[in-house]
Amino acid sequence: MSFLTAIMLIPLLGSLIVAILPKDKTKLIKQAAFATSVLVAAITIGAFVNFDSSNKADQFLQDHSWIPSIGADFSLGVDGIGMALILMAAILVPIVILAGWNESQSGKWGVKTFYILILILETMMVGVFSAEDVFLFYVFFEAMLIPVYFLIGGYGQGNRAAAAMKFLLYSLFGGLLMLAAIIGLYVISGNQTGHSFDINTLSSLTIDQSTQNFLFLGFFIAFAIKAPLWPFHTWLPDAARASTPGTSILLLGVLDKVGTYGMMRFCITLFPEATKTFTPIIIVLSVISILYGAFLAIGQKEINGLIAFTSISHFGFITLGIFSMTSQGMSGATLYMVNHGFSTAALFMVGGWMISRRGSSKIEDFGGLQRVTPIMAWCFFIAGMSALALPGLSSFVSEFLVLVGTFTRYPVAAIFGTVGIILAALYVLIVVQKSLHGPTAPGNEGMSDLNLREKVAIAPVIALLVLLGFFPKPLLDAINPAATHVMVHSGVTDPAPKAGK
Amino acid sequence: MDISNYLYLSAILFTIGAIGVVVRRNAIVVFMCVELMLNAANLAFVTFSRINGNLDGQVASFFTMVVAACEVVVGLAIIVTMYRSRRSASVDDASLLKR
Amino acid sequence: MTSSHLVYLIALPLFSSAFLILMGRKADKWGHIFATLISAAVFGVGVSEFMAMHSRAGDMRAVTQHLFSWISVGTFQVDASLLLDQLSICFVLLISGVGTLIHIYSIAYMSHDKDRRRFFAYLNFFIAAMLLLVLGDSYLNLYVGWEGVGLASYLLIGFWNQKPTYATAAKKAFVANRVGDVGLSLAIMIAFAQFGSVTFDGVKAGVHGASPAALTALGAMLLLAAAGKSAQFPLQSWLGDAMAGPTPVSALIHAATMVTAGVYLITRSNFIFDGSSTARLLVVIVGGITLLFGALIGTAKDDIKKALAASTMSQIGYMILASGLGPVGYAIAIMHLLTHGFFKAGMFLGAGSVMHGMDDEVNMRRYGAIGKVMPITFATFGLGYLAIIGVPPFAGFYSKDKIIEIAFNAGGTKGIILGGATLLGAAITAFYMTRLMVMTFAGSKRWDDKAHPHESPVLMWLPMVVLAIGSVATGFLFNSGNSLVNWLAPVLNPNNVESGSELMKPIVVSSLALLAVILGVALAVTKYRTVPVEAPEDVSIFTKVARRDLLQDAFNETVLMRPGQILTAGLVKTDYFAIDGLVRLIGAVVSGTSTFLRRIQNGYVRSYALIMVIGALALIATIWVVTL
Amino acid sequence: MLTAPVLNYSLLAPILVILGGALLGVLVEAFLSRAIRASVQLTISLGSLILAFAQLWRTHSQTSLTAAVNSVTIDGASVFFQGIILVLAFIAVLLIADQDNFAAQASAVPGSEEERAAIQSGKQQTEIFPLTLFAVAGMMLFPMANDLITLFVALEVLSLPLYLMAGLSRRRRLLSQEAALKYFLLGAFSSAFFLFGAAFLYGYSNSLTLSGISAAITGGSGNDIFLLIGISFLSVGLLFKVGAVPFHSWTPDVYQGAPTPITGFMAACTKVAAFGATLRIFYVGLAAAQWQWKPIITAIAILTMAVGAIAAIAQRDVKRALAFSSIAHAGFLLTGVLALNKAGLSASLFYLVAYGFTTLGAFGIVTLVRDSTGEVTDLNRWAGLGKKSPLISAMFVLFLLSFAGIPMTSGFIGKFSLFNAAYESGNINVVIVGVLSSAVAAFFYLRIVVLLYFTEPTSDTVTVVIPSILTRAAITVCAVVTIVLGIYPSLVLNMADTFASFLQ
Repeated sequence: MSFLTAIMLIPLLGSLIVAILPKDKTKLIKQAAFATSVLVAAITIGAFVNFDSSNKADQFLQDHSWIPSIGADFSLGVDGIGMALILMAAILVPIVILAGWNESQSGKWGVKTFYILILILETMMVGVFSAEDVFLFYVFFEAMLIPVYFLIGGYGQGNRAAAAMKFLLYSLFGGLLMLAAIIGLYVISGNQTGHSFDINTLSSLTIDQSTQNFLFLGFFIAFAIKAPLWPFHTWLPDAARASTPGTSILLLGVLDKVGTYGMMRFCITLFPEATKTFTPIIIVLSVISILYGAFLAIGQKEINGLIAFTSISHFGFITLGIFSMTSQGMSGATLYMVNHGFSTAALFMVGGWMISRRGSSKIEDFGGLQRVTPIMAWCFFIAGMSALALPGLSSFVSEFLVLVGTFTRYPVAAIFGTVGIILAALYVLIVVQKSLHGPTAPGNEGMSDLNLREKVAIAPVIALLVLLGFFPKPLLDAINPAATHVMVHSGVTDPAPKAGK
Repeated sequence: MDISNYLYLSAILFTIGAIGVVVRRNAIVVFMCVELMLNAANLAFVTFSRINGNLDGQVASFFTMVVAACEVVVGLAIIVTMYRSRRSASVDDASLLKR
Repeated sequence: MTSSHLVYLIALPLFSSAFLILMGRKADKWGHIFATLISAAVFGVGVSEFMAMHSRAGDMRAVTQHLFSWISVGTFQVDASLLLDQLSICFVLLISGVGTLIHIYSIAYMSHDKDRRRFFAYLNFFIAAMLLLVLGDSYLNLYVGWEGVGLASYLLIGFWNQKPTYATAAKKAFVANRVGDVGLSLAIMIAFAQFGSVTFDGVKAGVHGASPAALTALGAMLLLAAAGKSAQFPLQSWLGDAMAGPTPVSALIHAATMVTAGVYLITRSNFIFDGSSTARLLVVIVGGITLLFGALIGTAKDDIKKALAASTMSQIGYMILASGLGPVGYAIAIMHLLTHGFFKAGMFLGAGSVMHGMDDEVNMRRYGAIGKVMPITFATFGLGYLAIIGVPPFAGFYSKDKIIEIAFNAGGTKGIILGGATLLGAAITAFYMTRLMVMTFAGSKRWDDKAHPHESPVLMWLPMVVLAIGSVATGFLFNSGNSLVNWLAPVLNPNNVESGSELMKPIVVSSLALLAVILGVALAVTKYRTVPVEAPEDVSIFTKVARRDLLQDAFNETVLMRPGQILTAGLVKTDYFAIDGLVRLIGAVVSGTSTFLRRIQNGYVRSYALIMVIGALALIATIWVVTL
Repeated sequence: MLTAPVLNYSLLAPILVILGGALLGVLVEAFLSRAIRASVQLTISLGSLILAFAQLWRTHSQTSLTAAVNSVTIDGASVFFQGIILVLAFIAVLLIADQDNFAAQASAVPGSEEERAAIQSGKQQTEIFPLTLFAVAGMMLFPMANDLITLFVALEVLSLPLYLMAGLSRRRRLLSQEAALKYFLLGAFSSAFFLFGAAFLYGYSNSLTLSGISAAITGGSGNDIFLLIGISFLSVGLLFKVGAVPFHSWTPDVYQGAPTPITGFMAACTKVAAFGATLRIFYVGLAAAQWQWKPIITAIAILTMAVGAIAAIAQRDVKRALAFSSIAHAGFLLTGVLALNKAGLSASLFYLVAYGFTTLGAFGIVTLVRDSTGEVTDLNRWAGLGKKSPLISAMFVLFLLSFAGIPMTSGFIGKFSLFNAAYESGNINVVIVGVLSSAVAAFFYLRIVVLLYFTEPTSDTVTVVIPSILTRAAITVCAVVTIVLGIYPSLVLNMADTFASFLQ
């Protein structure tokens, strides 16, 4: 059995086990879910170790005929990009479960459903990052909205129903546009190579410019909503405010990466010409996202909203890197996806603990935590530092790669992007000062510091933040060939140094 | 006399029927207007049968009559129950189902 | 030449700081000792490396150590590897040496603070980051150290961040530095885009092929970075507030080492600045402005630490100016950097010692006649004082005189202006330092009886003494036989460029400088014979402005902060009303239509029939239109 | 000297069986004692449905134009349509079997002494079963009819019983009767249009058979005015039955008023039959004149999708809402008519299967949600149902998701193949509107989900009755089909492909 099958099946089985466990044995249910996810993480790491970085082709391929009459196959496989993202997802899930050990109790339907949803979601996350078949990709892309919808609506806080609805509608709208584009692609393939959804077949089609543009937009808008890119972002803050920390981590950390992942794997690979046409606009949108997100993050009065907007800013960097069409930009963007996953996870985890302890998510309700709960404060501080891409932490490597790659082709965009790092310093340090420094705010005195479970949950994340900051090589080695492959496919090469040696 | 006049006549009958359906209140009358439209169609069938010189049209008109008869049965049944339960045959009174 | 020990210089303090933080309260007992020993060990390694280097021939002196491949994407190859050459060894010794002294000093100074362990962890972290900064063999490695020291400085300025103003000061420092970092980032990007490499050697190799414009841009960005880190105009505003940190920190980070990183960056990038006269001009302008700027502020400050900070700013202005004068200047800049490292650190420790005795009073107007109760502090401080104002044969005399000299020799009106500026600076320096001395140590006691000023413990005065010796001897040491300049020449002046014109004989310059100093001192002594305890309000508009740091904060607030806040608030509204509002509008339109459609479903069978008729007619009509 | 027409009974067997069953039902209603009537009727209905299906299975591979003297065509499509109708009807009967939904004595005046007596004595008239069978017979005939007369007859045979069945609700009888009246009047009105159109097509082509009409159009000799009147009025009749805008007005009222099982039956089976006929007429008879009717049908398709999706949002009554959603689906199916290619046909076939099961399931669940006075269709009172009876709500959500076309449900595959066919035939604008209106429709379905799960129950929330074994079976089957066709659609897709052919 190939790795991918295992990684996809085990969570499903886990969810079944959870489903048959008795309702009232909540502890057992949690343990079962946690064990499953840990197992998955272990296998995924194994897969990553067995992943052959020197080989740019997709790996762990497997292909089962699914709907022959329309030529859709159940075919999986990963390139370095997909591998990296799956790895991140698989590592995050157990951490999320551990960090939010009691999240599920607050929910409407009790513990069981929560973990079933989470595990099903994990399966779909793996599927969406490893689908070799556009139809299959779309199925996962849309289907994974449902568990998230119920996770937000069923276990969140505030006006969660509205937020969940907003999230789902935005995504569905984009998804349907993408469906139209997929159909168009499918029809074209029918005329040229015979009906197929195979990504490699489709990327070899010859499509005339105008059609390419339309199809590209169909895909891109869907991904831009997911990513989310300005001005399609407004669903994200609401969702982040309404959902539990765990859900937010999976949503911003993993699901939204589907957008940026799709831009690389589908938009650019399938429509190289159209990509060239739209790149300038996208670059501009990315820069706007970077600065806009940063400014709004500064303007937030409430922790989750702040994290959401920082993410919007970071997604701006990612898209910037992708569409810079340089190996540094693309590899950097991919690495950024992974790092952002972890650093956002750290932020949401600690933020969540702070909120649940204080019973309020307003920044102004915190203060002086560094002296009340030093460990939690440290974790929050480090997470914040990685959010502002402090050198030595993982996000710096990716952010700098993105900027340097962009600079070689679009200097102006890169300069604006670089200005973003000042704003980043502001939005992180302001919240750090308000919540950790200064005199202890009323209502913070009695706060308890992290307990063992929480420490265990956050430790690996922080370790990864530091480790990947100094030694991103393994990931980069896996990513580079894939990124280069994308560029080669769309016929672009890195600009050469201006001044010869 | 030009045979196409029969077509005009049927068209006129059909129109009258249609207008009747729209303007009249009494269910029975409305229903009669529908019957009028059916007969307009019949007339058309027969006329075309004449023009085309084959009998299919006339056969069709027989079928129509039979069907119309069945319709009367069902229709009257419905209208009568309506009338019995509401003591009125006005279609405008039957407007509880809305919005 | 490679060496395998360089990594210890960074690893030791880095891990010890991590260790101390992770250990938590358990390490409170011995944490400070441990940290100090580590720092001393680092100094030991540094010295041994220096010995080894000294014993080698001039061109064999640089050693490198390759650790691991850090980032490699396409042609963007950055290794984590270290370079120790004649330039960096100076810094290594300064950082670890002064650093160790300040560790020792802090043991006593911070003895009452329950967070002393954390303080020492930070100090070690700073040492590690600063050493990485000077040891990195590429701009990107340097950048890591660069931000590292920024972080350390943030943490240490905000060490007592329960006090909101201190926390704010820390944040301010970090942000100002970030502005500089933008410069450094862009510089690295330009370097990569131009030369396809970001290592010092790689860039150096490419410089000849590069366009002057590119080099100017590169230089300008590096200068921006330097301005941020070294509190140069226009990014100087944070240094004054940075005095919120514990005094040892001010001594180590904000006087001796970190703030001079900008000078290191520029001298290290000498090959770039050699390539662009425009960039060099920018550098000297910034340096010149800052040295006067700082000096002027210094004349009006009553807070002893802020006065010293202003002086630091001005002294670094000297260094920057010198480094802007090209090959002849780099070494001089470094010399002044080193001497300044000694005497300024010494004076800060002295100030700390005074505060220690005066239970943290910083207002010099409440001092006076401290010299009698704190003889050692007075003596060491005094030596530092003599050094900074440039009295021969103290350290500052050699380094500063050299700067004034080469400034005059820059040639033409440029030379005159620069020389004049440096000379004026020297005078003002003499003035404000004398003012400081007089207000603090001389005159009559102005402190109230609650305070019981007393000499500090040995752990505190010992480092001061060492530094004092430094500020006496180093100048002579470096200057004898141009030892330092020659030592640095292979790195900073490989093709032995000599100073172009010679406007005046050195002796003339020196006497001019001395004259200026004497003027300054005399003025100060006469002006501050008596000092009112309350700062007089009826002072010249100039003094008022100088007290407010020449309005730099006011400027930043009105030009940057306020507009920024307005913009932010505006964008928040935009997001809600414009962008999200549009979406809501669409939703409203749809549901409105929906309600309308529900309404027209009015339940009257006849109107349904009518709708059908209309539909039928429409059907016919369109088909008709299409058909004909 | 006339020769007796030759009928191929073996090929007509399925429909004959149903008619036989219907007649038998009438006799049973007349002569059997009340006590056993209901069960006997049920047995007869189910039995004849199964038997008919068996017959269909026996002959499913045969094709013929002359099974009944050119008046019906036996081909892949017709077999498939009959198959779907039989299966869906079977499930519908399972729902109908829950007699509690129907008037004990339809003739009795609502609220009259007579009625109360009928209810108390448990005298339950069961004419609903033969009526259903008659309707099914008509529905089976409709898509296979090859000439205008047969089409008209079939149309009436399927409509007349439905008119009556719509009026048979036990509770809210006034509404039910009103629904019957509206359905009847408008239905008759539309069939008048149909007939008039038929007459003019005959006049144009001098033939009653679709192939003859098609030939005449290709020949182009006839009078275009006749053709145009013919096409338009014929379309009016058909579009009325499929419930396309602007001929849809009856749908919400009738769906709301009729007894819910009947609504389900209508929504599922009538759609299949009506689209069967529509597809045959347009593919076989009028394809040659497509450049005339395509624009307006396109417009109608777009209008139908949009109006159905948008109007559904503001509805407060579950059945009305579902009615509008069925209108929207009619719009989607019209894109299949527009495609005019094999893909379009097979896509429509699949879609009808998927849609039919989902619809029956949804209405089946509606029958279960009640309070003391019977079914509750007011959406606001469904609030918080998810807490009360999670399983039922979950199933309902499943059906809604399928309506919305979320992947892993049958609705998605159906939508995909339909849009694909439309795109291939070049009707891209329809596809665009289709996706957009799906997005709007999604909002409406989600609204219900929110209502079920995320809204706190109001005081007078309803209860879900324990479903009878038959109802349970019906709903379960629908749910299973909905999921299976979503995950492994090949089962039906391949079948649809093989059967998707019209015999000219």
